[in-house]
Formats: sequence, structure tokens, C-alpha cells
Amino acid sequence: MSDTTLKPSRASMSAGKRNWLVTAALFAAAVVGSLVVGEGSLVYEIFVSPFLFVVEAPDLFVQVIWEGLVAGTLYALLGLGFVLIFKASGVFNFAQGIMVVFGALSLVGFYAAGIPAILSLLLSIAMMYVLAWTVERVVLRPLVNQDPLILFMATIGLTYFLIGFGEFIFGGEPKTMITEEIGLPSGSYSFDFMGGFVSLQKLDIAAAVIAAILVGCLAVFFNKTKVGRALRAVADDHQAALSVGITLRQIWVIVWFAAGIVALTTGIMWGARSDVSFALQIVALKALPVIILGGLTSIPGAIIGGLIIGISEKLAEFYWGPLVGGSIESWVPYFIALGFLWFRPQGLFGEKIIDRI
Amino acid sequence: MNTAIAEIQPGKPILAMDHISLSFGGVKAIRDVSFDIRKGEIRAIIGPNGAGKTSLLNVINGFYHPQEGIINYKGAKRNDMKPYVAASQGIARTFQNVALFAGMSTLDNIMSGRMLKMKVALPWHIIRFGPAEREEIEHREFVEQIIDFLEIQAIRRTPVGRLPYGLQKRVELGRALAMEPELLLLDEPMAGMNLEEKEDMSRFVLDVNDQFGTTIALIEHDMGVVMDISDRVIVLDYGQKIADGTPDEVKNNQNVIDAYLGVAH
Amino acid sequence: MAAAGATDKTEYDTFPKLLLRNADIFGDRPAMREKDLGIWQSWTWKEVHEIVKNYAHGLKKLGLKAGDKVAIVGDNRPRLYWTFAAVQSLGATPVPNYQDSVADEMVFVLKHAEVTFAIVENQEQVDKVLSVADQLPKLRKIVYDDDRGLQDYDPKDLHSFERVIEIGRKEIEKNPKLVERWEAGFDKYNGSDIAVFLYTSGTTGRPKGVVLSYDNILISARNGNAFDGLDEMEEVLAYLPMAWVGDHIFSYGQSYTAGFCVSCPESRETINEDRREIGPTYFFAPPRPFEIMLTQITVNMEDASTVNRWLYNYFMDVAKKSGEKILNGEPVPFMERVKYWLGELFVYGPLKNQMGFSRLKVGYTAGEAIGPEIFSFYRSLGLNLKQLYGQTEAGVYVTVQPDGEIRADTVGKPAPDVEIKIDKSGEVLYRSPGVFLEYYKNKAATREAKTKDGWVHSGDAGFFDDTGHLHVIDRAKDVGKLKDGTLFPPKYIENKLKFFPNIQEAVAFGDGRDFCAMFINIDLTSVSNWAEKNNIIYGSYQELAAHPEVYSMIEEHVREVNLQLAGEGDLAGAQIKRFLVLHKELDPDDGEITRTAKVRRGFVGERYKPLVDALYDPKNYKQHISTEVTFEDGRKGKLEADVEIRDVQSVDVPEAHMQEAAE
Amino acid sequence: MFYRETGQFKTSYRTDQAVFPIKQDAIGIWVLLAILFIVVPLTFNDFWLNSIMIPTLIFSLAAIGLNLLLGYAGQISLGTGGFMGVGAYSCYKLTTIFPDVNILIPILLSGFVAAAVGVLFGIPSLRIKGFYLAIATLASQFFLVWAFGRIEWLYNYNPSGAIEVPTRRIFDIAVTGPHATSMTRYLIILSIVVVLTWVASNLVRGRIGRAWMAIRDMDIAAELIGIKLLQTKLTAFAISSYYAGVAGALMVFMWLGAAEVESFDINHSFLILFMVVIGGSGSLIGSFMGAAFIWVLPIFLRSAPDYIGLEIGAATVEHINFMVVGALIIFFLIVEPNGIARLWQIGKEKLRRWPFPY
Repeated sequence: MSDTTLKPSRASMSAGKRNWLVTAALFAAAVVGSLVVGEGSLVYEIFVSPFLFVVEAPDLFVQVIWEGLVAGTLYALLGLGFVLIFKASGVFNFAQGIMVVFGALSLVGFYAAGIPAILSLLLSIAMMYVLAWTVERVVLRPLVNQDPLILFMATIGLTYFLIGFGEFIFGGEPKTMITEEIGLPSGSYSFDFMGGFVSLQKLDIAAAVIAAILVGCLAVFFNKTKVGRALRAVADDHQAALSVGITLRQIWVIVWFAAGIVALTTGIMWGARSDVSFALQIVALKALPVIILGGLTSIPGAIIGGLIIGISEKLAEFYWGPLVGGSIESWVPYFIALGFLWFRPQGLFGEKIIDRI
Repeated sequence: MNTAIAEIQPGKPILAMDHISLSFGGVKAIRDVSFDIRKGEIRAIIGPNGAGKTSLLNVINGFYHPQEGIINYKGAKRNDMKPYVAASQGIARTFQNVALFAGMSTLDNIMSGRMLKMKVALPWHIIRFGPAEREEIEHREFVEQIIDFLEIQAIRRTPVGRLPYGLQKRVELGRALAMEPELLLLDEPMAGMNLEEKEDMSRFVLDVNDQFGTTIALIEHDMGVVMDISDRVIVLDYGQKIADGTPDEVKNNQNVIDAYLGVAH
Repeated sequence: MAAAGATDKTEYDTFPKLLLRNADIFGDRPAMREKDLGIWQSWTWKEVHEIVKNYAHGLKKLGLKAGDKVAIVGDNRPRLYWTFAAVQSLGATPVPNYQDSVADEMVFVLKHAEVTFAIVENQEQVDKVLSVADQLPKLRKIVYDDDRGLQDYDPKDLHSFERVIEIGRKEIEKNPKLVERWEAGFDKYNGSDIAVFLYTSGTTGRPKGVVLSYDNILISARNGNAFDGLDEMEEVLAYLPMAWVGDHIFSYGQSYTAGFCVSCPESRETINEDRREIGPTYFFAPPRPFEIMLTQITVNMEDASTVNRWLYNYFMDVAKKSGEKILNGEPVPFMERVKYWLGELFVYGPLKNQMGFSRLKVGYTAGEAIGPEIFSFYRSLGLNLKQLYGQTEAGVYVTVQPDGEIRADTVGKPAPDVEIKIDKSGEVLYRSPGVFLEYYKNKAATREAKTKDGWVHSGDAGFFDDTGHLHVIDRAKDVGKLKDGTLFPPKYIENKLKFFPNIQEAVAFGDGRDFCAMFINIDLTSVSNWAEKNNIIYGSYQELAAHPEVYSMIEEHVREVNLQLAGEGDLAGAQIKRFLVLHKELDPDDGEITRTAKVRRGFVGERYKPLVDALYDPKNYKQHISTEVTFEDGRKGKLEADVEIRDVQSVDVPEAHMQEAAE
Repeated sequence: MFYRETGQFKTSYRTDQAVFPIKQDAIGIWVLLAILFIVVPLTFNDFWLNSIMIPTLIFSLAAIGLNLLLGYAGQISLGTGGFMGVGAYSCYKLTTIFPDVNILIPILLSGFVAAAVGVLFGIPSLRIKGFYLAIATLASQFFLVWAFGRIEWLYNYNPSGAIEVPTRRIFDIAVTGPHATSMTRYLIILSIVVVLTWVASNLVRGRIGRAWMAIRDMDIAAELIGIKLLQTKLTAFAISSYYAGVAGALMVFMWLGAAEVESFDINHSFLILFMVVIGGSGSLIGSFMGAAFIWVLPIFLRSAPDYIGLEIGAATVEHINFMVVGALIIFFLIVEPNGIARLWQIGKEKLRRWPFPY
């Protein structure tokens, strides 16, 4: 107690409250203002017409929500990969994105080499293990106890290497995911909804389900198995982990492998929706706002964060994007994340940041 | 903002704590503690681990804000004084586990203590020549006096990260002194020192007190040292004040004896 | 400008007069520097003159009168040097003391000199003086340089330097005439008047107050300047005790005559760093510092990278071969010169840079005999290091080594204006303008040391070789005889041992006994280093000293010395038969050696009587001893030990000759 | 080994606090400048100037900018690319609005716009720390890039969406645009970089620099000795962004001649980050070394196969290039996490202690 000290929460909270009030006041003022100003004005366009539109076409609204949900699931999966590694090894793994691409590519690659789909799938999983092992051996072990920034840089280096490596082996051009071969459904259900209709891709549903299953498995793994508990322990106390009889190195391999599997899954889903290309690696950056929003160390945080980001970015794009020429998806998530951070600097579910003196 | 405050005469209280209580969530770190520190005295705060000594210092220099009670510093109510303000009002501080700027040299660390006294604006720093450099030199001279005073000439250019613990403590004291504090808070200045180092440090503390007339409040575990150098002692236990007075009074106080029973020192 | 020394002998024959001259002709050149507050604070001759002026008037106001004696105690600080001039300008006499002598050592000097003022460095010295004040009825005022911790002292008779200066300034403001009167006062004194008392630390008995006149110091100083061509451009680091005649001549006398700048180090810990920064052109030290520096170099090079070690070893061989020759201007083959030049680039230059000797014009070592290989090590680097033989009574110079005639085993030729003769007992006598007036309040001693016609008994035994160089063997009275009548010069033998880096001190016994036996002190730095390399574990100095391995190593050294002695005719009989390694370092605080690191043989013999007896008891190979020791903080304690004693078989002469032939 | 510091003593704080207190260093730097200003222009051909010297200098400037923020003030930023963009675009607008002003003025002014934007996006640093902040800065990166692409006013409604640099002359010498010789541009860039580096060294040596390092090393202690956190951090963001901005403007106006959104995308931010970390965070010299290393290495790798007469497809070379760079970065971080500057410093100390071990 005497040497670690928590900044009295009172101060920050009160600040928080104040901010909320301000925002609320602004909003109210804006609405009132808009009613006064009336149609056509910017205020009106921002604060009134979108909501009117929602009321006019609820089906579209639902559709957008669904799209957001699906995107959110993928973000959540990506985020999950980051969180797993960050939690267990304190490494901010920038390479998660390229791991996604790499996983998907190897799957497609193996299949193209004439290996049966399911076998290819297993092989790619094995591939992810090899990757995890190599990373631990070549990158993490020599850099143990280094400044987090250094490790972060190392993972960027790793990213560069994997990009080069992947292109070197599989070639740079986009590929199509072997969706049917690994038994993913295609086509879509569509149904009428309040005078319009909503259509849901079966693939997306599958994605959501698989994601759910994956998360479920992880949850079980972390809470029920000895190893899993060790992993959780290592985050806050290495000794505790060692007492369970696992070395840090093993733990690292395991988490990176787990992250690898998550990446592979993400790759498959994403690949199935668009196609498998290195562009994904950039898209993967979307996971960053997700995890800071959720809190770097929290798995539920990653999931909820993913969904929030997914839905809100789609809503923003659909209803407000046109006002400023569209494709605001690229930055809106970050601002949403920022907004949350301003009130909770450690993210929604992150551990409280402790000031030591 | 210093101008607002009345000059305190030696012997008069420079700081008065009135029924201070501080708690984190449920934990009560300080319970209804009242005491004062008189200008020019050496005031020791002792007590078993977790008695809330450090929290008390943190309250004094505005790092915490007590939920109840009144802090009166230099004749003005200062309950929600921010650390920055506290510093500019002449409260300096050293830490239990040294809080130096590990990447900087001894000289730079102590120079950083002059921060508040350096006024020259950014534009001048861009072309260093002129005011910026003059100011720099003027304060360098002051800092060198401190280096001389603490006898650390030999490590002037050494990055503090590489210094042994004892010396780091000294440098930290130097940084605090560089602020020309009116009230100097020392958190276990002799923790983890060998006898010789302790003697040196006690000498410095005393010298600071009578050469610059600095008021000093210190937390210390070594009873011998406390009894030797302090004018008045306040004893905390479980966040409560259990005794307050001259070393001798405190030494023979029953509560204190009880509190320290079984506490190894 | 070197002439500045010689020409004006008659005109400027006292320090105050020289100060005026320097302020005049060297006005804006630096006179004094001190590393303080992180930079080298400097004072020009003008400024020094100004300060001394105010200072003197301040002291006058405080009651300092002509004829008073003023004690000066402290490390080398500008203000203490200025005190000399200020005091002398009032016709009073400065009496410098060894700053680290303990109070009861100091009190003798202060009492004997009847000091009225004490000008001291800091609280530590103030406390010392105050602690014995009651024995000093004449002491009136104390002035201190550094006021740290002195606030609460009773200010009545205690003044800070600043305050004295302030008083002086006020006086002068009140009455500017004072200055003229002050300067006029200088002419009341001339070269023959008393300049300073320098107390010799005296290897035996109480210190004697050597009274030196202005001429003694200034003529010696001028001769020194002329001899080595020193002028106002020199850089000098003042770090030797101010009470020692060497420092008085080099840092005060020569500085005032030649007009060069003297720099004072920041603190004792930073001396090496400070010497590096200043880069003296003229350097003086007893052998010890040179030994230490060499040891440090060796130690450093041992853990240097292979490449550097190789370079070092290779080029040091080159230097051994031709370094000294080149320095002495003897012919050297071209290729050797090229190699040496490369060596200068890769090794010698950097080494000199590390030691701060890059700019060294001439360096001196004296006070003790220096180890031949140490001596030639520095010479071979191209450093013009010389030996001189001097005494307080002579105003230092008796003999010096002229350029080009440098040899490790001699102390050189008679210095300018010095006559030397050797009496039948082999004692060296000299006569020179530097010769002291008398021992203060000690007619007897004076008569003993100084003949009516001005010859001084050096008390050292020596002889001239055919090159006209003087060899000093030993203290004349110490040169004794073994029972069988063989000549026994203890110091001579001790030095031979001390030339081994592993041996710090050695004490020889044998006068009036059957054979020569030795106490030996190991050199902690190099022996512990040696131990590390031979992975010998030890917990303390005592353990290390008693370690059998160490003994065997020392025995080797002793054997070599015996070999040398065997080669030196009469001395062959004085070979060492038994020795022991002392369990503690000989320590000035215990009075075993002097402040200038000279062994007090008699005292040691008394103190360790049991050990001495044991040495001469052939059956005794282990002797218990318990000694009282003084710790740094003055506390006393007992030290118990069982000391081993070893026999060394001596070398018979023919073998020695064969050995030589073999070499 | 060639250091001879004996006799170099300081009699004033002024000399004691000089940038190069050691004489040999001072001489060294002047020699280096002479080489850069005289020898290089006379000897180097256009390829060397254009594809090595000029970009290295420009990136060094950007790296210094990021280094002030990351290495000195300890605030991570992944938005450097964006701030360079702000510099470039604002410079572009300024030249369009004031066509006749000496081109150097808009270049230097554009930095201020970048600074303003930097401060804006620096505000979160008050509450957000570490990686949270790093990612927050990505917000600026992505928003700015989006803005460059969407706000047509920024590129004068140019259908291609790119900005093209007009020819501008000083004393009738073309300094920008197609007619400007690489030597002129090199010399101008070099001068600007030298001046700004000097400024940076002034800043970090004084009160400002100490305040930065204080919050970097321990922000609470910094607060308790009276450093205003927000103010200090924002200053860092502003100055850092100024450097980035000027670098961006130089990049477009004095090197590329034209630019699109891609020139300022996140990869650039990472490139600069590499330069800082590999070069050595908290060291100005490091910024130059890092920039040179990261920039020159790929060029070297690309041309390597030809030297050894290997026939490899351009694409493959590119892939291998990626792999090698990535591997080298990891390797470097492992051998010397404190960057090339640290190696440099160690080497220097070795020379100073020579022949003794360091």
C-alpha cells in the first residue's frame, strides 16, 4: 500500500461526469437547434435526417446492424488474437494481421498443391504451430525483458519478413478461398421485415457461429484447463505460472499458437467473403481500435469492442458517410475508441492503470 | 501565486493538518490525523509499515486529496492543491524507492529541480544564445553549489541509472534542494543504507536544516537516526496518530511501545 | 621569458615584490586555477594582487603584526597559497602544516612555532586547532576558507576568508593611503630575511623547524627555472602537501619567479581526472605516485582486448629498446624510429593522454629512490622524467640530472650553485645559496647539521661515480655493520626490494646482528590482482599477506635481490637470510612511516620486537603478535596475527658472477 | 585512440556546456559539414544525390521530429506519415495562394500548420499512455490520409487527386519543379536540415529537453518537481510535428515533385519509426544513422544481385528485400536494442579510453 498508490478515483470520475454532461448538453442543444434551423442545414443533416431515415426504412437499419455485427465478429476475432498474446507475453503483436493472411494463404496453397481440403486445414494448423515455435525461439527468447516498444518493433519486423516470405512462396496475386471444400455454406436467407426485406448471407451466419464456438472453446480452455489457468496467471504473476509447472517459453509458444489458430479462422472467414490477399494485412489494423476500446488485456473486451466498432462504423458509414464523401470507415473506429478512452484510459475492461511512486 | 502567501516566522506552523482522513475505496489509509509542522524544525513521522506515513506525505504535497479535514499551508487553506502547485509553493519531496530520471546524468537530474525557477520562453531556447544560455548558466552555478554541498563532484556526469543506491538517494536529495524548498519531505532517506552512508545522510539533513533553514518532514525507520536528528516526532499506527512530541516524550509513550512490540527494526 | 627568472635577481628578492612585478608584467595571464563548481575558476596575476592586497589589510586589521607566525593547514587551495604572500607582505612568517596530521602531531609544531594566527581550510581543521587551542596561549585568530558546517561556531576569534577580505576592502576604502604604505613596507625586507618555516617530518624524534630565507627559496627557484627553461607558459598541478618543501618551491617559488599558473584539483578523488584536464607541462612527484600509475596501467591492460594488449606489449618492447635512446638524442636506426613513431600513435600517445602527461616538458621524482624499470618505463614513453636529490635544509636542490645524462641508479650532478663534498665516513655534505638559516629555536641541532663555513651534513651516505654522478646509498647513521663487520645499508637493500611492484614497503634489520633479515609489506593493488589471476581466495589483507603462495612469490623476489647483492662486492655479505610478510600495512597514523612515506625503522623495530626477535631465532618459524592500530576515524583497536617466517638460502658469489656472465 | 583530451579544460560553463565539448569532436563535425557542403555536390552524380542523399536527409529530419517526441518526451506516435502529409499539403496550398513568395517561406511555414494539427491530436496524451496512445495516434494517421483523399480543395480539385509541384525560382535559379537540378535541391535541403538539427540540439540540451526527458523517465516525479505535464507533452507534439511537416513539404517539393495520398500512408509512419528505433531513440545522431540505414539498405539489396551477376526477377528481389529488411530489423533489435547510436557511442568511448578497456 505504502509504495504503490492509486490516484484517487474521485478526481477522474468527477472529470468523467463533467464530460458526459457537456456532451449531453451539446447534443440537446444541437437537436433543439436543428428543429429551429430546419431542413437542409448542416445541423439538420447531421442530427435529424439520419434518424428520420431510420424510422422511414427500418429494414435497412436492421440490414446495416447485421452487416456491422458480421464485420464486428471478424474484428473481434482479430482483436482476440492480439489480446491473447498481449495478455500472456506483454507483446503488442503487430504481426497478427499478416498471420491472418499467412494462415489463409497456406490453406489455399496446400489445397492448390493437391492436398485434400481437410488435410490442408490440418496442415495449415500445424503450420501455425511451427510459426509460433519459430517466433518464440528466434524473436521472443532473445528479446525477453526488453522494452515493450522494442518487442512491438520486432513484430513489425516479423510482419515485413512474413510478407516477403508469403509472397515469395505463394506469389503476390489474390486467391479465392476454398469455401465449399471445407464445407462452409453459401447463398443467403432473406425475409420480409416491416415493409422491406433483410438478407443474411449463410456464410456470415456460419462465421458468427464459428466465432462463437471458437470463443467458447477458448473460454473453456482458459477457465477449465490447467495450462489455461497458467496462461491467465502469467499475465499478472510469472511465479504463479511457473508454479503450475510450465515454463514461460512453453506458454509463449502456446499463446502464439492459439493466436495462430484464431488468425487462421479469421483468414478463412474473411477470405471467404472477399478473397485472400495481402490487402487483408492492412484491414487487420481495424483490430487496433477494437482492442484499445475493449482494453488490451481483456478477451470479453475484444469481443464486445469488436461488435461495437463493427456496428457503429457501418452505421456511421451508411447514415453519415455520404455527408463527407464516404469511406469514413477508415478512421471513425479510431475516434469512437478515442471517445471511450477519454473516459476510461484503460479501455472498457482493461486493468486499472496504476501510478507508482 | 507565492505572493498571496504570508511569510511565516520561524517557530510558527508552516503547515497545519486538521482532522485529515483519506481512504481509497473502502481502505482507510489515514484516519482523523491532526498535527502541524513548524517552520525551521525537523519533524519525523514514524510508525510500523502500512501505518499510512507515505500517504500522509502524498497528502501534503497534493498527490492525494483527503476526503475530510483541512490542510492549512502557509496560512492558506490548500485542500485540493495539485502537485504542480505544491511544488511552486515550495514543497519538495524525495521518495521511498528513488524516483530519479534514470536516463539523465546527475547534473541534469539536479538541474531539473530548477525547472520552476527557469522562466525564459521557448523561442529563446530555439537559438540558445542569449537569455536561454544565460539562464542555463546562472542555474548551473546554483546546482554546482548543491553538488559541492553533497560532495558528489566525482559523479557529475554519470547517468544516475548506473549509480549505487546510496548515491542515488543523495542525488535525489540534491534535486529536491535545487527547488529551494521551504518544506522538504523526505520519505525514508536512509532506507537500505549502511552505517556510514546513514551518517553521511544524517549530516546532510542536519546541514540542510541549519544552513538553509529548510523545514524538514521525514519518514524514517531507523529509530536511532530519528531520535538523533529530529526536533519533534509524530507516530502513526493503522492510519491514526498515537503520539506526538519530542523524541524523549515519544520514546517513553506507552502506545508507541505497544505499537512497536513485535515490529522488527 | 625564461630569463624573467634569472635577470632580475637583485631587484625582486621577496615574494611580495615579485607579486607586484607579476601583476605588472603578467597582469592578465592566469596565476591560479582551481576546479570548483565544475569548472576551472581562474585568477589573473592582477586579480591575485588585488585579493592579496585586501586580504593582507584584513589580517592587519585583525591584529597580525610583523614577526608573527601564521600556521597554514589544508589541502592545496588558492586561498592558502595567497595566504603565504599576504602574510609575508606584512613581515610575518607562514608555517605550513601537514593537513592530515592528527591534532597531537600538529600541536607540537603550532606550539613550537608560537603561531598567533591559524589559516585553515575547513571545519575539520578548525576542529583540530580548537581541540588543542588551550595549549596554544599565543593563538589569537583562526581564519577558514570553506564555511561549510561552521555557522554555529562562536564567531569571536573565528573569521571566514570572505569576511577578512571584506574587512580589508573597507579599511582601504576608509584610507587609500594604506596601500602605498603597505607596498612601501615591502622594501623593509630583502632576500636575506626569513621567508618561511618548513617543519621536517623527521624520520626520528620530533619535527625540526627549518628556517628558510627568501634567497634560499627564490634563488633555488630561479636556478630551477633556468635549468629546465621554465617560463610563464607552464601548467602545474599543485597536489602535494603544502608543508613539504617540494611543493613550496614548485607551486609557490617557481610560480612567482617564472610567472606560470598553478592549478588546484577539485578534490582528492578527482586528482587523476583533474591532472588529465590540466595536462601539466611541469610535474613533480615522489616515486610512489609513479608506481601507482604504472600499476594501474598494467592492471588496466590486463583486461584490455587482445588487440590492444598485443599492441601494448609489442610497442612497449619497441619503447624499451629505443625509447630512452631517442629521448636522450642518441643515434637510433631509421626503422626503429618508424616503429617508435607508430608506437607513439597507437600506444605511447594514448597512454600519456590517459595519465595527463601529453604536454609534459619535464617531470621530477625525488624523496626516495625510484625503481629502475618504473623510471625507464616513463622515460621510454618519451616523458622527460628526471631524478633529483634534495632536502628541506637545501631549499630542495642538491643534485639534479641534466638532460641527456639520465640514469635510474644515480641522483645526478650537483645543481647550479651547489658545492658537494663527501667526508671520510662517506656522508654527503653540500653548500649552496639554498642552504637554510637555522633550525628554529634549536641551536644544538643547527650546530650539528651546519658547519660554520656553511657546509650542511646531509646525513646521507653516498659516492660519486666516474661520470660525476652522485649515488646515494642510505642515511649515513643507518649504514651499519653486521657482527662480522660487513657493511649493512638497510635502505639500499629495502629499495631493491621495493622495486618489485608486489612489495610496497620493506624494513631491513641487521645492524650489529649476525645477518640481514626483512619485514615486508605487500602492495595490495598488484598482489590482489596477482591473486585473482592465480585464483587465490582471501578475505582480508591479513589473509592475503599470510598466504603461502604469496610467501613463495615474495621469496622469489628476495632471492633475486640476494643475487644482485652477491654481485656487489662488499655488500655480498649483507644478503637476506630470513624474512616475514607483515600482517598489516605500515601506516602513518600509527607512526610507523612518515607522512612522506619514509619508514621509521627504529620505531617499527620497537613496535614489532617479538617479530624481530623471532627473525633471529633460527628455530622459530611462526610468531604470534598483537598490535594496537588506529582506525581512520581515530578509534583504536587490537590486531592479532600469527606471522610465518621463512629462510632464504643466500647466493654465493661465484654463482652470482656466473649468472651475470650468463646474462 | 586519436582523442587527446589532456589539456582541454573548461574555464566557463559556456564552453563546458558546448554541443561538442571535446575539441576533436568539434573539429570532426566541421570536417563532416565541409564534406557534405563541398565534396559531395562536386563528386556525387544525380543518382546518388537524388536517390540516396536527398531522401536520407529528408527522412532524417522526419526521424529527428519523431525522436524528439518518442526518444526524448517518451510519447509514442504512429502518425508521422500523416503529419508529413499536413506539411506537404499546406505547403502546396500556401504556394497556390501566394505564388510569388520565396518557396522556402511556405516550406518552413507549413511546419506550423503541421504543429497545430499535431497539438490537436496530442491532446489525448494527457489521459492516454503507452500503446493506448500509440493507437490513438493512428486515428490522426487514418483521418488525415482520408482527408487528403476526400477534401478536393486540398489538391486544388485536380482530377488526378495528386498535388504537382510548380517550378519556383530563387535568384532565377529553379529550386523546385522539373527544372531544379538535384544539386540545388540537395544543398537547400542540407542547409535546412543542418539548421533544424542545430535547433533540435539546442532544445534538448536546455530546460525544454530536460522537462521532456523527465516525463519520459518518470512522469509522476516530473509532476512533483513542478513540470506541467500537458503543456510539456503538447510542446513536444507541436515541435515534433513541425519537423515532420517540414520534412513532408521538402519530400514533395524538393524530392518527389508530386505526391498522392499513398505517399503519407501508415507505412511511412512505420518507416520513420524504424529509423528512430534502429538509429537509437533519444539520440539526434541516431536519427541520421537510422534514416541512412533503413533507406539505403533496400537500395543496396536491390542492386546487390546485379553486382554478383545473379539473374533474379524484379518481383522476387522485392520479396527477398522485404524478408531481409524484416529479418535485419529483428536481428538489430536483438544485438543492440538501443540502436546504432549506442554502438557509435560505445565505439567512441573505446577510442577515448584507448588503449584501456571500456
